[in-house]
Amino acid sequence: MNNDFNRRDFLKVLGWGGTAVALSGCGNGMVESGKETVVSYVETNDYMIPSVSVYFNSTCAQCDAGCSIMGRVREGRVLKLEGNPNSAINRGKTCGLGQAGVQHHYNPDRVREPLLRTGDQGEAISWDKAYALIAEKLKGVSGEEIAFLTGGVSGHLKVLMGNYLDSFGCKNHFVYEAIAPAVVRAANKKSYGVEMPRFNINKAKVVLSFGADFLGAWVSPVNFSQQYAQFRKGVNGQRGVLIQVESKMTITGANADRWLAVRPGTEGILALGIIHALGTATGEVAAAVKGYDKERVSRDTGVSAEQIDKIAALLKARTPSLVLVGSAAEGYAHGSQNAAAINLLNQVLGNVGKTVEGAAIVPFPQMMPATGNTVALNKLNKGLNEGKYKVLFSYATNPVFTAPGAMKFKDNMAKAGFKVAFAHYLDETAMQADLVLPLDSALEDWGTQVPEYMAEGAQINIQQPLMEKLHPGTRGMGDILLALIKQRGAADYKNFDDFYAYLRSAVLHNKGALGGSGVADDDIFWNETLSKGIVKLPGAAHASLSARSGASGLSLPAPAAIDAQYPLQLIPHVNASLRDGRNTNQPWLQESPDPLTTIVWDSWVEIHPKKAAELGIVEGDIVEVTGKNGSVKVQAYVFPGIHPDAISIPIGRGHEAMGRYAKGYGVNPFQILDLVYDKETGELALHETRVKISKTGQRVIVVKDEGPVGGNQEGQKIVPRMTTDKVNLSKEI
Amino acid sequence: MSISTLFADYSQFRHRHPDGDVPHNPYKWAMAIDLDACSGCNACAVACYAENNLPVVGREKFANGQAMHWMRIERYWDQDGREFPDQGARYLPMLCQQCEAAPCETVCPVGATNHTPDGLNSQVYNRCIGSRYCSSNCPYKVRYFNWWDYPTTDNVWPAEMNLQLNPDVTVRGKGVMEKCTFCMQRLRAAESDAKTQGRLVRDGEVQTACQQACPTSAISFGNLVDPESRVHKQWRAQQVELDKHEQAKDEEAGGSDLRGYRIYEWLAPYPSIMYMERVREIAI
Amino acid sequence: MKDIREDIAWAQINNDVLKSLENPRKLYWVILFIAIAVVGVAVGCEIYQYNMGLGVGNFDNPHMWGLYIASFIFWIGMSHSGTLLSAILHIMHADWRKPIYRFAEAMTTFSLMTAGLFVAVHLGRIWQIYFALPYPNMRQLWPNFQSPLLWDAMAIFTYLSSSILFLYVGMIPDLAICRDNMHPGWRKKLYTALALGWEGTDRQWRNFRVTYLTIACFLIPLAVSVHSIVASDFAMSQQPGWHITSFPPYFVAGALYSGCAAIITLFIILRYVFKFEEYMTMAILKKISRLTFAIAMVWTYLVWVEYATAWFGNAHDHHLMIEKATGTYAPFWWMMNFCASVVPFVLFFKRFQTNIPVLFAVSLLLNLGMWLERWMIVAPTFADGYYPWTWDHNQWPSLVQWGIVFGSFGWFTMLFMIFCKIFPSVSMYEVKEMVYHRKLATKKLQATANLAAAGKGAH
Amino acid sequence: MGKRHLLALFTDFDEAEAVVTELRGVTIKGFNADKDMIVKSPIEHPEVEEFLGYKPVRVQWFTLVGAVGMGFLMFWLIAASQGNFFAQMKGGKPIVPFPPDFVLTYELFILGGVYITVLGFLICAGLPARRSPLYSAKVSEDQIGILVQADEAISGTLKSIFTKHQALEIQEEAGK
Amino acid sequence: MHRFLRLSVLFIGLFSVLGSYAADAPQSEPTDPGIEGSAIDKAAKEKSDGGDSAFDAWLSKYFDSDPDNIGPVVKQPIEFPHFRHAGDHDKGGMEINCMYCHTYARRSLVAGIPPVQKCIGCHENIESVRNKPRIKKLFEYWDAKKAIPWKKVHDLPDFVRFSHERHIQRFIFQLNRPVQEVCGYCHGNVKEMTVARRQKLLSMGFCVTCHEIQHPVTAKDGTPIGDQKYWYSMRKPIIDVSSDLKAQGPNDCWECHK
Repeated sequence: MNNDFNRRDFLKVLGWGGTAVALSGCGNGMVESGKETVVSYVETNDYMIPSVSVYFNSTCAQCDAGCSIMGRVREGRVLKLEGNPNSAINRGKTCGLGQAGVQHHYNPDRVREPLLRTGDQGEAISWDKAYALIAEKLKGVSGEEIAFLTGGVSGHLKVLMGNYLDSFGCKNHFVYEAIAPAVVRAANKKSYGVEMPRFNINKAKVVLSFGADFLGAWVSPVNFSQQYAQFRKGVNGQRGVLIQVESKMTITGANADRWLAVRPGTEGILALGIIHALGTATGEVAAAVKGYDKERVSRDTGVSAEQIDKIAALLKARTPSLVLVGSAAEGYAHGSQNAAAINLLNQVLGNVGKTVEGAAIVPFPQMMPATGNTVALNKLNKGLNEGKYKVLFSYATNPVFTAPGAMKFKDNMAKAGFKVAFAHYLDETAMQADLVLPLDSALEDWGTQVPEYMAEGAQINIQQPLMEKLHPGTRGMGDILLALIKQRGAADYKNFDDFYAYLRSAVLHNKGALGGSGVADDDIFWNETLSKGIVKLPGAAHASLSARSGASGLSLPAPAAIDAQYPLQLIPHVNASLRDGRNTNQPWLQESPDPLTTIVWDSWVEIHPKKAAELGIVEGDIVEVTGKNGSVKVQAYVFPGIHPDAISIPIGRGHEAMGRYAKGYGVNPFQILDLVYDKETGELALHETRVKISKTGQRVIVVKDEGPVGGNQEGQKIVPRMTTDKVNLSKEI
Repeated sequence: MSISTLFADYSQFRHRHPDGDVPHNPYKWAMAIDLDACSGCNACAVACYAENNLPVVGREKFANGQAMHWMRIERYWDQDGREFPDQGARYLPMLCQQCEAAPCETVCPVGATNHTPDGLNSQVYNRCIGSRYCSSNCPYKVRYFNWWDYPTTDNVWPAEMNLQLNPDVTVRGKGVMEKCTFCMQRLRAAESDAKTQGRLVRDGEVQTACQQACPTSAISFGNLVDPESRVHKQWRAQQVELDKHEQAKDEEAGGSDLRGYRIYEWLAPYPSIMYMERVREIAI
Repeated sequence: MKDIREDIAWAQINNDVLKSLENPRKLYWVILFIAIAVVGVAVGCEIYQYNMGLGVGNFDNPHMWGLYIASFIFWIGMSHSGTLLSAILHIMHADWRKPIYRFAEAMTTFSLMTAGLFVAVHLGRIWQIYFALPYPNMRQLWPNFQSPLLWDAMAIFTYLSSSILFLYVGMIPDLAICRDNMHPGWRKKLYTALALGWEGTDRQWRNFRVTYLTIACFLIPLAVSVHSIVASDFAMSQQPGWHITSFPPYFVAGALYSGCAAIITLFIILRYVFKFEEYMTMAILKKISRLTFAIAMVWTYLVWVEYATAWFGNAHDHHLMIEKATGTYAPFWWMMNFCASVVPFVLFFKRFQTNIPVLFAVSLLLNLGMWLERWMIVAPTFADGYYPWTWDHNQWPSLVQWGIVFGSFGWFTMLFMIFCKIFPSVSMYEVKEMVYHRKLATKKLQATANLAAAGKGAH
Repeated sequence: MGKRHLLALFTDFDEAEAVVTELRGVTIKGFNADKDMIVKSPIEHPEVEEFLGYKPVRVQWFTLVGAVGMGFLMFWLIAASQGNFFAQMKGGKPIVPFPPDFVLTYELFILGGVYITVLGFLICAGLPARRSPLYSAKVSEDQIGILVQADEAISGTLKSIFTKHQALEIQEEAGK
Repeated sequence: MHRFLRLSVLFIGLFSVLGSYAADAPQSEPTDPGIEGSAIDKAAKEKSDGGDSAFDAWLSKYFDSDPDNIGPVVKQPIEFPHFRHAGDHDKGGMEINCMYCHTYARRSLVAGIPPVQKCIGCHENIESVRNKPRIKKLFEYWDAKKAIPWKKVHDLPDFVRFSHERHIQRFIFQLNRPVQEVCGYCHGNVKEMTVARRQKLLSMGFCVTCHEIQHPVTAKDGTPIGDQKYWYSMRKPIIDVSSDLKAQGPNDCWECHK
């Protein structure tokens, strides 16, 4: 019998001995006989020892950063996820989000069998019936009439998806991510020639970040966090300096040496101001920044002139530095200009090639991640509105929840003839679908994944089952696609009986390119690959960065005057653990306090003390946040880390469906966003919504971890802090 | 019972680590947490939930202050009445300090919390009768009590969630005290393997869940007795000595230029966790 | 004004006291009924708490202890004045104690029983309470003898059993009287058994005297040690507001104080329901009021000592002190100080020392104050301990906690009332002694007076 | 010709005293005052013991043994249990900590004292006792009873002594 | 005097009543279709359930620390004859080493039950017993590829972490004690039983009494066992007359309580 049969046999659950053990905790101390059954197997291998756990490598699917994980498997159950030390991306580390992956897998609210909508409730049907139904619905439907909406996808799944759509000649593959750095990608493309270069925070002596929450939710937090740690240690005691420019303090801002509460939307101006202050710029760059002298910049941004000088001096003194542009800077109508201006600063400082490098390229373009943006959503929405699409597939995204209410996506979606949702939970989108197909969890499924942000060296991540399926009724996305393709009678897929077979042959097919050229035996190579969980691509080419300055045509609008009716800027901020709301149904994340407010299980609106005093709002007041497109009622939290002209509500809560841990907790700021788009890219400008705020008179006790004295040490030595002139880091190891 | 045993025992168990220069056990588990690296991301806390079968108490009970996070991240602001906290926050991961002379140990009426030879502060759940004296006497308030019977509470471990429970850790019923154990189940496994192979546990061979998760590697954990261990080196570099309740370096004029300190050292519980102060850049 | 009428016939004494076993006033039954009802409520609460876990008491982290411990200390304290009257005054040969010490001693016993219940109610796993008992067991484990809680257990056990013995031994002659006069029935059998065939022979009396005195001598240090140990539950811990050296004497004083107040209350009630006007006279009441006032002053002094210690103590104590006076618990703290330090000055005035309604109200206020004092020792330290992050000013005991606390009063009253109905709550033989000796004394007085008169006449 | 019991009741102590002194004075064959006479009184009365003559009380010895013995034993047991059974180590504290043990010893010293004292009382006072053949409830009320035990022959003389001192009532055991 | 007599009588009565209440109810006798009426089988049965009075059972259950304490009879899917496999040759057994089947004992917390595979491995080739009912049953399971639902006989409370590995390693591999003796210390004389039945109390006291013994921490030739020569436990080791080093077993709550 060959090896992977054993693996699967191992994953089989034979007697949940462990559960019984775990659950009856502090009973009285008597010894039992004949109550429980022993964990026993029919056939075993040497490594199958009861009560000894084995680790299997796979890939974390909680977000798209592509961290590699090791699952601790014991008695056929995956118990905990750890980081895989061999992955260049997370080097054995995980974030809280990744830790909660098991709760995604064991979630009691998963969909367990295909559901067909009949009237208001779904009726469970068999898979054959479901496939038949899809086939029937697709009969005589042309490629233009089919829309396939997905979140970011990559690897063989993407390939398969592409082939499926090609079989219709369908071009409508919409990739939509609610909070993707789409504008930054575009700007990077312009100024560096690549969408996502490699940022070497650890090599930088100064990091000047314009709203890039790289310790929290930005692009690849775990990787950045590790770099950040090295950056803080610095080289020979020279500790790195972090300056964060943003209107609402993120966790990165909370760790910065200097956090600058810039007026919302003026990040670009500040960047140009700094270039001006540096005075090293020449040619068209100098021309571009001519108008941005300290006084004007500090007037526009609210950052004091001497502060700007200090920053410039520091950037001069300590090189190389690194300038990052993130979600806070891009979320405006002039987001692209902001980003361009900030990237320009990077070039002026000559960081390109030092701390900003071209990432390694995976030599399989068809597997490269399809990154999402809101333009796609817009297009789809328009199409749906015009009733262009007869059949709509939706996978790994939840537009009904994340699309701005003003888009009326829910109503437009109803106009599609037949809506199929490949869903894990019955989330808002799935609730709108006619047919819901339950998916395996990421810990049950096969697949490959190519991360968008590539840390050093190119790698392809392997995703493999860590345990037997929990629910027999679920299927892997790959298997479903394969079945659908077979419906189309694509001859070359006949001999794959499941996605696993396809994956195996696909990987073995380019063994050479995947570094297996030395290994003769396919089985050995395959099993090695699985046991590593990563395919490292030796000698993958690195993208080269174009160092041309994007100064030409750089025009930044002066900050908009305060709107009398809607005086406040609404900043929907991304919580590191909830992200766009896809993980809200995982109780660990609901209960892990927000790093800045320590609030759990609920939404809140952050208001600066000054503004709060002005409006007579105190912590716990239920306030009504009203914009042009509706309003939400939410508890107030008086928070110093936000610009007085802005308020902030976290994204991710406020679900109306999805499960017991998500439904009915908090509010969803997406619902009241204004439809303002970035001028160049047409991306939705998340930070451009203007609101007013009013008290409702109710007051609640804010559910948070911090005590009545908040973050006050009451003069005790609990978290003291030293200044750099005092401390001597070189003595440390 | 002979009088010789009696008086032998009287002196024998009095040791703290180290006893003079000679440790009386090959292990003394200790931790060092670098607050300058800690970004307050909560990964450690979630990892702890995953490893130690901590119940998710839900919104209402959390509001009642009955949360069960063995590892809690505390966020402090500078108290210098500025308009903005423009020098950032300070994060502090607070967990059981595994004191060498723990205030909680002596007061437990049934001896449910004792000192282990390898310097941990053990909590035996099924011995606990829930007098809660230990927590009353804990200066850090890092002991958490099972006010409710979580295993039988709705939506704490519903149908499939319970399959995730770690078989190496007891699931606590109502009425018992619990706290961070330094992932004792991992330590014991490593120690017994080492014993079988006739050696001591190597540095880095065993990690706590929080340490393993921590994205910035702010937490280092190991055997303080082993001079080669990272923790030992860090403690020595920071000139923090386990069995002192005021460190020599703090007596220096103008204070020390080292970051290591222990919380409530002056109360003389001799905590086993050394924190390293957050650093503030003055160039900006 | 005499403590007792000296010409009162001994037979009369027997009759009056024995009557109390037969037909008290209606009020007795009212009180008993209410008490039992309240106990019922408490039992309900406890069952609920047992099933659901302590969460129903609305405890939290850091509010680990609540009303239970406060009431525990309160009841322990209540027990002390019983010993004061029966033991200390006995040794001092203050014979005005004789008509009232019996019920005071009973009060000691039953309040101790009540306190013992709180130890159990307070536990998270009450069904495992036997872990705290030092007995050889199959686990080969012992309780932790270092824990003040264990000292509590030991001390309370000693105190309870000793006071029961003291009460019983002192009651034997009276039981004999009951045996001799009780009409046949279960009670006569009971008394016959309990009286151990006492006949008041010279041999019995001789040993009786020595025994009674000896136990009294033991009880005094015991009583002091018991409350010192209860104090050390707090003083031995590290917490601000608890770690105070003056706690043991402070607690002992508080104990005597609340006990005396309780004695006044019960004195008035018994005097009425059992028609004991003959024996529980105003003169005695006056003496108790004065005693109470004296102890109140001692306590007030000690509480100021505590405040001073806290105020000039380390930062945490100082902060806690301020929190008590201004924070969440401020109203109770001030009420405590008012009831326990100001109200007693009423007793300073002669005219109130014998005014029953006033005394009744005052004694209740004093007890309220003393209960609050215990609460103010326990709760604020949790609200503002060492660690600022876990400070918590919002916690409020739930109805379950309150229910059990009120129930404890019902429980005590129930036991006490039942006792008074079954056993003589006034010590007959000692009242006889009292009357006898007083009569002799006055005789001697008159004799000398006459002598003097005669001498004058001879001149 | 067996012994018989006589119980005489007197109203106050002076008469009782007179009777007792006389009975101790007279020498009647077959009657020994110290053995055959018992004085019963409703209250604890020092005088009675004076005119009855000194009789030793041995309860204190029980007390001494009880207190010291129990205290010592208990300290020994506690210390031994801490030191010799399964050791429960407390950080920074000796395994046999003397201060707490002294506290406990103190309590148990008192406990032992009280218990053994009561035991001693029961033994010395001969309680629980059988009821004596002649008993009058009056004794527990307000009268002094003198119970003598004598041959029938001399009971007459005793009676006469009682009556001489105005005994309120003289009870006589029914003849055999 | 008679008073004390009455008292003692009362107490004895009380005890025996409690005892009869607390002791285990008698279990139904399993029939053995395998080797009808074979002498050793009968002997094995008698051995494995020595009936004793309720009061003794109760006493030993709650008061003795390491007496023979008979657990209830456990009905197993197949009544496995230990005496046949592990028993002595002269008694018709095969003297198979315990760890041949309970193979996890030396490398895991639990001793474990062998996979069906293992039973078959031998029994395929033993034609002689092939049509015995129990063997038939075994093969049924094998053909159905179903694991045999063996019942736990020595099921410690769930908060206890007992490591077979440590004990086997120490006493069998380091101190070279005979296997039967080491296993038998807790499991009783299994080689004379049919299906296993708990023989010992296995209470905490049972463990502690052994952990308090001063065990030799040096092998026979005086070489230290692992790193245990100095710090084997909390108590310092002693050198006894035979001049080899002895130390007490680990007595640390967390060694066994998880």
